[in-house]
Amino acid sequence: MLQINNAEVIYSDVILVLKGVSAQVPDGRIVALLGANGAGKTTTLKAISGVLRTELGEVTDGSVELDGKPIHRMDPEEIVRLGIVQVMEGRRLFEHLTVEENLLVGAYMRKDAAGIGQDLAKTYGYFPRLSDLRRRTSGYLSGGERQMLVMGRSLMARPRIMLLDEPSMGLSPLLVKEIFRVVRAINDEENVAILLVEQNARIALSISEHGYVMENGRIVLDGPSERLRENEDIKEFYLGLSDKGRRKSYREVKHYKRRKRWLA
Amino acid sequence: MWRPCGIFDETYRQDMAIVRTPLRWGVLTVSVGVLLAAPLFCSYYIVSVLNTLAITVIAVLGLQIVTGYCGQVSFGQAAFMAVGAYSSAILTEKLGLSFWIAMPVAGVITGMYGLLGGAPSMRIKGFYLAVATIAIHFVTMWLVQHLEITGKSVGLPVSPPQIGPFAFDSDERMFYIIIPVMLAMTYGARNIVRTRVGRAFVAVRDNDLAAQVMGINIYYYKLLAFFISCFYAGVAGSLWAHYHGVCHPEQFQLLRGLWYIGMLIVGGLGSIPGVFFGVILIRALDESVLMLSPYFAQWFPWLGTAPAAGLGLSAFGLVLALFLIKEPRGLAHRWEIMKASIRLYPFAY
Amino acid sequence: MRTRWIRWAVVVISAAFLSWGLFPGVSWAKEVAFLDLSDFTGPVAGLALPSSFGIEDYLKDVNAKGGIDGVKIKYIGVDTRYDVARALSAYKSYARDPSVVAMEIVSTPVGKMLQNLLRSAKFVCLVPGDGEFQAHIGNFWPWGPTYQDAFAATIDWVLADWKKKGQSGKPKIAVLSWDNAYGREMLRGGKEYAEKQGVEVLPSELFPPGSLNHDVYLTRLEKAGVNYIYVGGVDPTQTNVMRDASRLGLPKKIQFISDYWGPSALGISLHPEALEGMVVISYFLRGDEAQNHPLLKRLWTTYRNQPADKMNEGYGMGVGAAITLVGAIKDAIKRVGADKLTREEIYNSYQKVTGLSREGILGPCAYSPTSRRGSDVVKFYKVTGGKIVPITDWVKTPDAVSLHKW
Amino acid sequence: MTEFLQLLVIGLLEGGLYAMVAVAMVLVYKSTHVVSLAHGQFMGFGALAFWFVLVQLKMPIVVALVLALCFAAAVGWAVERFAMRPLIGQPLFAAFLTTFATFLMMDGLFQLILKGESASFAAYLPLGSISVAGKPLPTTQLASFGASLLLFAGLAVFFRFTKVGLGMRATAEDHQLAQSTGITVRSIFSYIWMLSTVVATFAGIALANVSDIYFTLPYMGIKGLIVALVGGLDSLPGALLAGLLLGVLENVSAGYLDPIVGGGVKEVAAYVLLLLVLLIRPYGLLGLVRIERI
Repeated sequence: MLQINNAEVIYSDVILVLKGVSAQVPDGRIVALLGANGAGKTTTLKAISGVLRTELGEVTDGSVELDGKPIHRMDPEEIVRLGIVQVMEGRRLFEHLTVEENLLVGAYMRKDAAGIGQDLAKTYGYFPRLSDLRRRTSGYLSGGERQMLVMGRSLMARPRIMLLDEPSMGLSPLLVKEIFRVVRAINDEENVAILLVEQNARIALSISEHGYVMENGRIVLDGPSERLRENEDIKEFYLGLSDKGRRKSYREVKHYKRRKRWLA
Repeated sequence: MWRPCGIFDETYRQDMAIVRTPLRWGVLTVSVGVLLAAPLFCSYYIVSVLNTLAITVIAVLGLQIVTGYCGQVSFGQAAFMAVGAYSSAILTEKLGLSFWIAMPVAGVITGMYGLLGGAPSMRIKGFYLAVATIAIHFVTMWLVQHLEITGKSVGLPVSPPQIGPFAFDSDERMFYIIIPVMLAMTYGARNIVRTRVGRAFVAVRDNDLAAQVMGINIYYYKLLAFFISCFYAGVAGSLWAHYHGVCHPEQFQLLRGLWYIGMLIVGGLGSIPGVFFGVILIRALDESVLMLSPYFAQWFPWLGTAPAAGLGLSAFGLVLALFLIKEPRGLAHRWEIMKASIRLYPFAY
Repeated sequence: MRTRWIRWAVVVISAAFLSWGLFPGVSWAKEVAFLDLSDFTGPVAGLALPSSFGIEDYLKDVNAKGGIDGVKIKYIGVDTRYDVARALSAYKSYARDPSVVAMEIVSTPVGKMLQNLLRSAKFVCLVPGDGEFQAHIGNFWPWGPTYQDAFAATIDWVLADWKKKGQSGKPKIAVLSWDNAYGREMLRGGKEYAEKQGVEVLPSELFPPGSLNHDVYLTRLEKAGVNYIYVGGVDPTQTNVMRDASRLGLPKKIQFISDYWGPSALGISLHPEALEGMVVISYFLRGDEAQNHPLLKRLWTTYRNQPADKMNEGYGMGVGAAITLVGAIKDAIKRVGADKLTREEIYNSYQKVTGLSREGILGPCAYSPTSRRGSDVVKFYKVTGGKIVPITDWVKTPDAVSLHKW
Repeated sequence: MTEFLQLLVIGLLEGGLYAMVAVAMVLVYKSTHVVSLAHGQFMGFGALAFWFVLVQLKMPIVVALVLALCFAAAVGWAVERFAMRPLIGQPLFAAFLTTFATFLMMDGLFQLILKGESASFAAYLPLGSISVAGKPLPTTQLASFGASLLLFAGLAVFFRFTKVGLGMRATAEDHQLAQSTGITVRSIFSYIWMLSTVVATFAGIALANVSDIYFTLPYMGIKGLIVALVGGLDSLPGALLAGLLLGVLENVSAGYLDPIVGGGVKEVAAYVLLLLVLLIRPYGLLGLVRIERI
């Protein structure tokens, strides 16, 4: 179980980004983390995976714990070894490596050659498209293929917990559906817990079991996904539906928001 | 530029002022005065060191404009100085012009030549450009060594500047040419970097793509930066030639160009005072190693005098490396922090 | 943490400056100094280091014996690193120190740059072999014969050798050397001399110092039908050229002759097979002659703590220069007394030490009011069986410098 | 025509040596994006260590090689640990200048050890010549050339087929991403520096085999830098190609142009080539053109 306890993150000693965030990801579950741009979702993921420290950020208060052991002072590579893998935003690939080499880099810290071979086959099973492209230089892949590749790469690390950052961004609805089908499958078959950061709240809440909503570096709302889906505010801001069930104009949203119903 | 809280510019005039407060005016006047009086109370050696420093400052100021402000790294400053030195020498010795005309003309000629040096910047940037300027250095120096007009590898003799019968033929006399030129050039550099042109340079440095999108003709500004930088190098070269009385190809070695970049980084990129810090620090380090080198023999008698003197090179490299590791952003950075902490004393923030 | 190192740096640097301030204050009465501005860590280190050792050791020896009539000579060695700016400030920091009475500069560009300054300073400055300083008589004193004179002496030797081999007509000679000021120096006057003797001088082949391969130049010269090649550069340049030449089989057809900075006994012992048969012109003793010379052997083994066969012959040249210096100081003391030793007196004495014997290491001194040559005799050596052996006695060099329009 | 062939072969042999120097620099640049000037000294010290064990201690050649390589790896480790690691995240030019400071530091020591003399291990490594098509080719250069080809092949295999090689290539592309996939970037940097000093030592020994150990040896580093740039700073095949090209160009141009312009073409040919290549192909002959998708 991954637990974030009241974590506070400061960049370059001056910019306070997370103002005490608490959340938990139980083993084998899918947890969604929602929020507007700049709410601190990605920073939360980086705080967990340790990448924060390469960007002059620091967890200054609170802790990130895996099974009760604090991990927020560890280097990213150690955290990966513990089984927490981040799929970074923007589908970053090793662009000049081939698809298969990208997958093998994902298994870099593993020592079992036989297991790596099996996992490679399994990954190609999840993403048959990648298997056709295995010798292709990955920089030339399309957006959907890149998304498959980054997910496949993190799968190769045989993770316990996968931190998935905006997998649907900029993809066609059909591809989004496909990606989330695989996410589900990974969760079911590999028993991998997934912390999902999404703008597409509808899909995120449909596959996750628990959800958190962030705003301004704080968690403002959380609960089981079914309950969140029914929440008026969620409908309002994330699903784009008004209380009467019709689409609202952006202007009204802003006006409504000024009342700051949620501010803790 | 960092300023203490609560200080704002209220008029356009204030915003544009180079020297901002009466206190600064005072400090500036006094220090320029003391500097100009230096030959009266300093030894011959110190005066000569100051001369060399000032010439170096001019060359490095040019480099600061092209590298620190416009972001185009050039290792070729030594070769550009050579172009300035040789053109000044040819103008005065072969065409009989006076030094006072030859110096600015040499600057312009070098500036034109610098456009050639800047040409590759159209296609390449970063380290590739830096090494292209190394290539330009070697091609230039090769030409200097193989052309008839530059006296081939033998070099050219140069006579000292004159006003009527009065010849500036000693260190103390040259001092009064070199230092005013340096002050004027510093003022010029300060002015350039705060105008429209200077802001365009910074835009090109920070994000050339964005600058282009905003309507800045980046290639024009890169070439302009090279022109200005080489103008500085040309003036420095001209002073150098007339100060030493001779032009010789081996005076302008690649290492010199590397040192100029070194001074810039040690001083701090993108800061005019940084140029002074860098030049003074590196020269002081070099001078002290040079002065101490005879004593290395006393400290390491088993090495023998000559090899021990060579040890100075290692000591120099070591100190430089330590400095860079501890302060990779240059002295100007440290200077800003120090100013802030003095202003805020005794509070930490 | 950040400020602590700055504090330390300030302490260390000020301590350094303080010590520099204190040391020069420690000076004894009746001590004069010899300033050596040399390139100890650059292109001509191979020449500067052994000669500096020679000067230093001879002066040490003189001081150990009580000095010259009680006057001791301090040796100051400064590494200029072949950088004119460093050399300039080094020179200027000593320029007005009256105890420094003579100096040497082992670096052509530095010498050329200080020319004007020194001309007015009435200061003796020893330099390697540039003929320019002989042509414009002033304060620069080449250690031995100029490069031009050595080349001219080689022309004489070549003509004799050509006749001895029973060849008719005139031989062809070419210069193969570094592409810099030094590499072209021997032909300024040397060429005129060769033409006067009817020897054809082919266009020089110039290569960058440190070249890995010289086949291009060697084959071109071979094709041009050259009979003698004069190889310039500081050891091991000649060795590297000869390695290529001997592989191409050239030494059988062409006689190679080295300039006087050519292979030392140490260099020859590294590549005896390549250098076999090369003729070396020299104005100081080489090979066994130098290593078994009683004075050199004693100095080397006493002050360098090394066996004699590790001696680079440049050492002997340095000792020769130091003997001349001591001779000049002796002369000055005799004329004006130990208290009035000034640069100008040393300068005057240098013009009067004509004929001074240098214990046979160099020929008799040739400095005079009209000559800046350290000596005017050279010896020819030949590499035979891994040793460098003399093939002539001291030979007088012709004056080639005056043939050139300077 | 035979003359051209001869120039070509000599150029290829010389170029193989240049390529080896460049490869060491490319290794470092590829992974750490630091352009190193210190590699010239790594060559010098590597060759010196080899010479010391072989000639002074009179050990067998294999022992000398192993000890020299261990020494090189130690030097590489130390430089990375004490000079480069503190500069991670700082401006790249500070790192570049630090390698220059390292060069100066080592240069002083190098000259101190040599004391103006040259050192050679001629007696131990192949000398003489082999006659090919009537032209005598130097065995020293042939041996060095062969060694550089072998080394190159070895590196290609290492990068293509080993796990550490893969990690190095991944690190070369994106440090942060590499770290987030579990690669210990710091130790990769360390390995890279060690590997590159080992390669530099090979190059130094090969060079010293041709022209002895002398103060000029470290300055071959500049040649290496040019070759690396002509080939593309991040391309190993580029380094090989550019090295050979440069070697041939230098000799051919010296062969045909020297008589026309009066000598000295060999020293400037490299720079003219560099300028031309940079203007036509800004990232070098085989350098990676950054893949930029819109």
